[in-house]
Amino acid sequence: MPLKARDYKSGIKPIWCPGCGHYSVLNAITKAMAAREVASHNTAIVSGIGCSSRLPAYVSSYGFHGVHGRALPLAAGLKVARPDLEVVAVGGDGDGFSIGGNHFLHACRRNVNIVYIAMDNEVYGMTKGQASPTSPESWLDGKLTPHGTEMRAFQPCAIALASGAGFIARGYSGDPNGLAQLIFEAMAFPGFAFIHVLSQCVTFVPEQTAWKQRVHPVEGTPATAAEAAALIHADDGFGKGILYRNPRPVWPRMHPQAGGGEDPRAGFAL
Amino acid sequence: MPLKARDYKSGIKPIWCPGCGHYSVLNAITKAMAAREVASHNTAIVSGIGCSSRLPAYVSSYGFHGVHGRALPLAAGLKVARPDLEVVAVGGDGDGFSIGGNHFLHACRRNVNIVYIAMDNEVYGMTKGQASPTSPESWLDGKLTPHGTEMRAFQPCAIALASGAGFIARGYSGDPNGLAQLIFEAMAFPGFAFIHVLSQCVTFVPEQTAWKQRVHPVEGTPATAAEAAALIHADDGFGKGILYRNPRPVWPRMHPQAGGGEDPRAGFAL
Amino acid sequence: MTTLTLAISGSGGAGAISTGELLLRLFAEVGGYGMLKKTFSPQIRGGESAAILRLGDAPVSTIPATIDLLVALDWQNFARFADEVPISASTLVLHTGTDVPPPGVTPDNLLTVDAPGIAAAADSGWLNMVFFGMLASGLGCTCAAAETLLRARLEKHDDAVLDAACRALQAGFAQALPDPLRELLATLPVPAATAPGQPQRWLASGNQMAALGALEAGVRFVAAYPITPASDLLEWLAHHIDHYGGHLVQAEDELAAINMVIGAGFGGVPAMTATSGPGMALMSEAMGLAVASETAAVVVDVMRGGPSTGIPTKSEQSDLNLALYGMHGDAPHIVLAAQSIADCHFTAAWAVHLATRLQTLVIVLSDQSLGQSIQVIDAPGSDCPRAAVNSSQEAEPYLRYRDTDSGVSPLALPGEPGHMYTADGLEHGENAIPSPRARDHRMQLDKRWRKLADWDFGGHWAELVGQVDQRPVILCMGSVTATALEAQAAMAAAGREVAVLSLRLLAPLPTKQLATLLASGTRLLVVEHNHGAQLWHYLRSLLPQLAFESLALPGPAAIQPRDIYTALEAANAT
Amino acid sequence: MTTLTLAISGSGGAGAISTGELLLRLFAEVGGYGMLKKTFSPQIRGGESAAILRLGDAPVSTIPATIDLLVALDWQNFARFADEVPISASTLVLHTGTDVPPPGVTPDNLLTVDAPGIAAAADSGWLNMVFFGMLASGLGCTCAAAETLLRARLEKHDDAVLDAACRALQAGFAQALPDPLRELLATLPVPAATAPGQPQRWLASGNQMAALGALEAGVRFVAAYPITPASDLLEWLAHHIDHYGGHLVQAEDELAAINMVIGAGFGGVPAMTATSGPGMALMSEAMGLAVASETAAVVVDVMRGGPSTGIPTKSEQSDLNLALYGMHGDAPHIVLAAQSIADCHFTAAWAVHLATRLQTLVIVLSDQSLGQSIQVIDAPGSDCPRAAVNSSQEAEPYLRYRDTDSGVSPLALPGEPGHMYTADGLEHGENAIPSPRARDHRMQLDKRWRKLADWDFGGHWAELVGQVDQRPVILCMGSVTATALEAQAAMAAAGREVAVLSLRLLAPLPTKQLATLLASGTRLLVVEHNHGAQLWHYLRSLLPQLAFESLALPGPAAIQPRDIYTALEAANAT
Ligand SMILES: Cc1ncc(C[n+]2csc(CCOP(=O)(O)OP(=O)(O)O)c2C)c(N)n1
Ligand SMILES: Cc1ncc(C[n+]2csc(CCOP(=O)(O)OP(=O)(O)O)c2C)c(N)n1
Ligand code: SF4
Ligand code: SF4
Ligand SMILES: [Mg+2]
Ligand SMILES: [Mg+2]
Repeated sequence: MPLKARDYKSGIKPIWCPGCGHYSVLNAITKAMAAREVASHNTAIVSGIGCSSRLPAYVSSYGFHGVHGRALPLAAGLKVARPDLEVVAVGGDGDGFSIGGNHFLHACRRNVNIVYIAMDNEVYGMTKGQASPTSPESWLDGKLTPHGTEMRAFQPCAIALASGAGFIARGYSGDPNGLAQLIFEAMAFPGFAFIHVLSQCVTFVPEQTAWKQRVHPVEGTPATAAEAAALIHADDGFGKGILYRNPRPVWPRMHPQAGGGEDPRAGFAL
Repeated sequence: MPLKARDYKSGIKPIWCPGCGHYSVLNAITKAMAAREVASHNTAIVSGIGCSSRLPAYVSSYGFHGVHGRALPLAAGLKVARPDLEVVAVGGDGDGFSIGGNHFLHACRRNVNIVYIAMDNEVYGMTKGQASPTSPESWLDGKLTPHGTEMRAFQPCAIALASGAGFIARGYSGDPNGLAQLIFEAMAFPGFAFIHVLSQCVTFVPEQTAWKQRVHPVEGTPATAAEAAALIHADDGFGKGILYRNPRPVWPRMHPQAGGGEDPRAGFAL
Repeated sequence: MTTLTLAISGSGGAGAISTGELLLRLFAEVGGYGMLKKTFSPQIRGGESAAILRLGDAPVSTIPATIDLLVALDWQNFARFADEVPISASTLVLHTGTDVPPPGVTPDNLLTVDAPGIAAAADSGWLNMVFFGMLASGLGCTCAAAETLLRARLEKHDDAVLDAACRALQAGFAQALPDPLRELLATLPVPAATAPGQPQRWLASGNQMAALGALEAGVRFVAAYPITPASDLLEWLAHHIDHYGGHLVQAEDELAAINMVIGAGFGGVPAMTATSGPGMALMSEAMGLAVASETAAVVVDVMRGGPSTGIPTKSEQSDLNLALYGMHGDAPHIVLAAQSIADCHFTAAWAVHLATRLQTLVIVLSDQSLGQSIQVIDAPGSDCPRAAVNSSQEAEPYLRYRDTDSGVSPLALPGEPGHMYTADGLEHGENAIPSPRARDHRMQLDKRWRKLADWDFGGHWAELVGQVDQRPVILCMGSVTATALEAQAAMAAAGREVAVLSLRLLAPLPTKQLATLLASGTRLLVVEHNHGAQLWHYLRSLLPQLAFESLALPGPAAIQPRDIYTALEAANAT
Repeated sequence: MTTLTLAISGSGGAGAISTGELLLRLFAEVGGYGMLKKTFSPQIRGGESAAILRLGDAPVSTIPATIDLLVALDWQNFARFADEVPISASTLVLHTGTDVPPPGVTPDNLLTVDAPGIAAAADSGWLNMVFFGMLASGLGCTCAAAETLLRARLEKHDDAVLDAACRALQAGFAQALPDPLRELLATLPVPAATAPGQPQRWLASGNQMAALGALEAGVRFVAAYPITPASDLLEWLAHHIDHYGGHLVQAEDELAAINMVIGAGFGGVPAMTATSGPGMALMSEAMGLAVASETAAVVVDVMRGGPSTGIPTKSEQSDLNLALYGMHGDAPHIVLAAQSIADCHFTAAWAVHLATRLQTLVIVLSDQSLGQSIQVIDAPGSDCPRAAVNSSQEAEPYLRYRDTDSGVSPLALPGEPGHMYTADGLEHGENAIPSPRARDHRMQLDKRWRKLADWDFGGHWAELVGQVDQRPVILCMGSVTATALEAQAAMAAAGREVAVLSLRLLAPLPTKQLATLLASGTRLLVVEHNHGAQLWHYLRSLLPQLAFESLALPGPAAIQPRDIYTALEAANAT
């Protein structure tokens, strides 16, 4: 009997605030797992630190709640070592684009076959309301930026594209079914698949409930970088859907035969 | 009497290999300093670690040879604290785009008024020939990547653009005069100015001497992100010139009046 | 001294913490003393929380393990606090009666106060304010004063909300108090107005005091990445640094933060960052750069439970090892520990002074308990230590890393003509040019060591309370100090004299002074809030001739005075 | 044992290093012993370099400070080596006569060999090969054997180049040797062919042996970021890991590298990284994650001069503090030190075994001298320790962090049905669910401590050479071990017996065994290659009852046997 989405929940009660967007992401993940009929025990969900990064424990699967900003390398190490597992990295905008920004760049380039779900609420929820890289320049409520960030907001999808990601999508916590579909496709995609999820923080940025009115589907699924660039550039940051899909060879490319080549001991002998 | 370029050399003999591209970058920097008639002692050149990062000591100015990958934050801290100084960060492709990649992203966004010269030889020179993020995917001589990097090369200018840099240029060590002109313009630019310099490593990638044949000037100086994106996307990575120039307000935007606001002590009194 | 310890607990949104904060401020404004500790569930919102307050007629600096009064706004998830808000047979417990204590919580003295009814009668939903009013009246404060505070606190809300809250407060204040509550509150004398000429009294947290101390000492550049429990220190700075003409940068990560600080320090601008264990671990490499390049940098570590992410919201003193030893290579630097909430001001200021004066890294250890508890303290003098950036007046040739007698080399600042040099983390000669030669390495290692080892740190290296001679000595640091002093007082009351030595200067450790001072102590008990006895091991490594004993207890529970005197009563504890 | 120490020096491109390597290999192939140390200027290319070799008729493991023979291919910038290639009155110096020794270098025995002329006569420019030929003949090797080696080394070059090099070699070989040279070389007996049944002899560096040991123990995943002097360890791995079916990832930085290793370890695949001080400093935060989440991870630190960027190409043992203490929170883990080039194999393998068996972080300390010197060694047995990833066979309920007697909890691997859990660096209960409760914290802290403290590490914790009883003991680790053994031999020759104890297991320190073993020693001299006496302080912190003395000397100059016996001859050294 196929498992239902709820069978993929661990039963541990999330620490999230009532109304937090992250609940919907959790639902979408379990829906996608059910739809793909993955075996829980062959799945590992890896995260950093943040409200969003608490997610792994709430899924019935293996999980790793690592340190802040390092979900992607931990996930890549796991996947390269254990290609038999389905590996999904999750986390927040602070985790992924601030402290973890370098790993994001290089994960896109390296193209290990994992899914990365960034739950973007444009704020540091866990540490109670500082600006994140995606906070709007004009947001005045960031606790360390009383004059606003005075910085251009980070563009996750544009950066993913410029860094070489082959699968780029945007989802919205207000649309868990649509998001589940994106996650399903990302899991099916061979290579690094990035999903940028607008996931509201009701506590520190309550105005994000207005996102409902702003999100809109994007037309088509660009399969060339130029088309994707045009789409991402023209979009207002609220376009949902697959923004780019263009598989490249995954890393590691070769799985060399164990025992191949000369015996390493031979090289030392006198 | 105005100083000559050679007056901006410190007299310390570089440790670089004969023929290394970094010599030309050094020359171009001193030429630009002479042309801008900057006072040496009001200039600080900041770097990380690598062959390229040895440069500060060779210029007659203040300098800081910091740790690997952290030239940009060190330079930004210095500039924000001491806005009266001309601050230039220099370093290599490994330093700037591998270990330092996160700072590059955020320096572009933050837009502190410094110049960043990345001397890209597509290799780790100092540690004797490992692949760098900009090494071509097919390069087989990287010491840790015997099968090639099997990864898409990092695109410094595309990333700078996607991250919000307002000044993006490309120079070539084989054209020190052209490079000096770019550095001159970067110094004059208000905000973060990025110069990607193709600077050959004759020792570990001798085939880079063929760059001479490949570099070519780019047409025009895009002043919108869309034009710049088109130019950078269409270019083969060897186009020299200013790829984008579009000033935004620099950080920090306000220089609040000292003594303004309420006395912080007052808030504690019972 | 008479004190009263009360806890106010409730589920998320019930307003337990703000009730506690209002009460402490009210009591303090009329001349009372007290402190308050907050405790939260891991939930960001909607989780239960509790304010634990101790009020007194004289300065109060610890929260005891047992409480006199518990006000349970509700009982939802109360069980999760069982460790931190233990109810004893003598605890008076007030609740609303709308729900019942969870299994296992069986108060002997349980009183029902119909706060919902009283609030409803006042056309208000603010049942926490009913309790605030009752407590305010029982403590002998005026309703007007309570209302003023409440209005100030709710100023961002609209008038309807504000008025409803005040009505509940007034209704509570007007209640006749149940006898046990009235009697209990009456044990605490109504504070006398502060005598003129006394130092001004403040209500502040250690994090705020560290921030203020750093600014008053001259810090004009801060770069940091948020982390619990240092974020509120940074938040305070972010809102006040403008006043001093400085800048705070929210960096992309801790690696950027510390390198920005080093950049500013190189520019001659006193600079600092604040973080907690995980962030300081990330700074390890660049902290070594500050040491090797001889650049002033201050790092405040507000310690939390470790290792790894550990217990972010709770206190522990387990980063000492990292602070003392956490760099590669031989990297002598300064480590200070703040001794109290008020002392966070002095110690932060001293750190700024020493970092600039000695051109090196200074780590200041604070902890969540010092950092986030608020307390009524005497206002720190503004005559604190100051930054001492001395630009060089050297004769030619200028040698940035000159091997001077003191070990402190002449520092030129960018902008000075004729003294240009390149600061370097590569080993270098006196002239700042990189050098792999043995003699240069040795010279610079010796110099960097000597400038700290030979420095006269004056009398600030520790605070001694009591006499060592032929008495046991309690050695400690940070938030354990207050507990140790309380243990000392309790033992004195029982006729046993002990001395308390709280170390402010941990590295370089003043071994000579310590050896002299401690020689005549009968026992040397090192008390610290961690599992590995880090301070004890450290003291042994430098003073193996002294027979230190160890009492090391990990967080999150606070060490209690009785832990200390029990250890001292036991035969040799180690 | 008869040995001969020679240095071959020259400017960049002169081929000093390759001449030295060829000579060592040639001498080793006929049954001789020896080791070779390379020294470079900071230039990447075009800088001067020197190979310092010691050849012997029995195993050789140190390079003495004074050299018997210097072959100066040229004198350009020779002065920069003055510290490392000191010429004494008894040193025979060969040069070409085309240039003269720099001021201050005044060899008493200077011989001119017209190598350029000899090469030119053979229609070749390879003057270094002229010297190679002369030395080969003087050492009693055959010209054919030398030529075979040379051809193998130059295999990537085209035939014309190869032939020219061989002609120079032959011409040199054919030369009549000047008397002093002939006599000097003749002091070294022609090695006897290795007896059958003897262990096979290898020529290898410590970095290679650590890499091989790790692979043979089961490492199948490596992630790392290049850094001197660990890069060549990684390079060897990159070229050989395919054979074992593993993968090496060149990570974007050290933060990525260590987290990748933790990911692989979580997956049950033995994993490691290698780095040097600055890189390990960056790993500090995530190393704590390995400890807290109880994930196997091996970090090899090939130490170089510190602090900060320090002296990247030279040896020092100054990362010990960072290795022992460099994490926030109480984070017990294992620290091992390799004792010799050959022992890098065993120690790396043991590290893999312990990390997997005890589910924790193991740091292996090596140093530039062990790592990059090459030496003739006995081939390590392939019966080294192996990874021990035991997947759990637990009864229900499966508790990942179960509080077992041993402290080792049952580990499930992803892929096992029914045992799913989320590994966590947040403090957690036995069931892996995050918990800020005091009792869970205490239980997990105790458990993580106990699993190391109670583990039986067997006899590998140290190597003792000699008898402790009523004799002085030299305590040391890493590359100092060989020097200590040489000091021991020298003292024995002078009739003074001392013991040498080289520590392989530094943390947890086997204090009981040490206390027992050392109780009867007359003096305990801790010899280490750093400035701060880090090992000495560490031993004192855990064994304050023992009167350790300290001999701590920083790099880059190697500690010499005479430093040690001078210290032991002095009255109490500390
Ligand atoms: C090294 C380190 N630095 C800082 C922190 C503190 N910290 C925890 S979560 C967090 C940010 C979380 O923001 P985000 O990733 O956007 O997740 P959210 O809570 O918004 O879902 C920070 C700064 C930490 N745990 N570790
Ligand atoms: C934390 C740290 N990791 C690694 C190194 C080793 N390292 C020194 S320079 C370098 C790379 C240099 O490459 P690049 O920046 O491209 O400069 P280039 O030498 O090519 O000019 C590396 C990996 C280091 N010094 N510090
Ligand atoms: S603080 Fe924001 S992100 Fe965190 S749980 Fe609450 S709503 Fe969600
Ligand atoms: S190794 Fe390459 S980058 Fe370094 S100095 Fe030589 S040529 Fe220049
Ligand atoms: Mg967020
Ligand atoms: Mg490079």
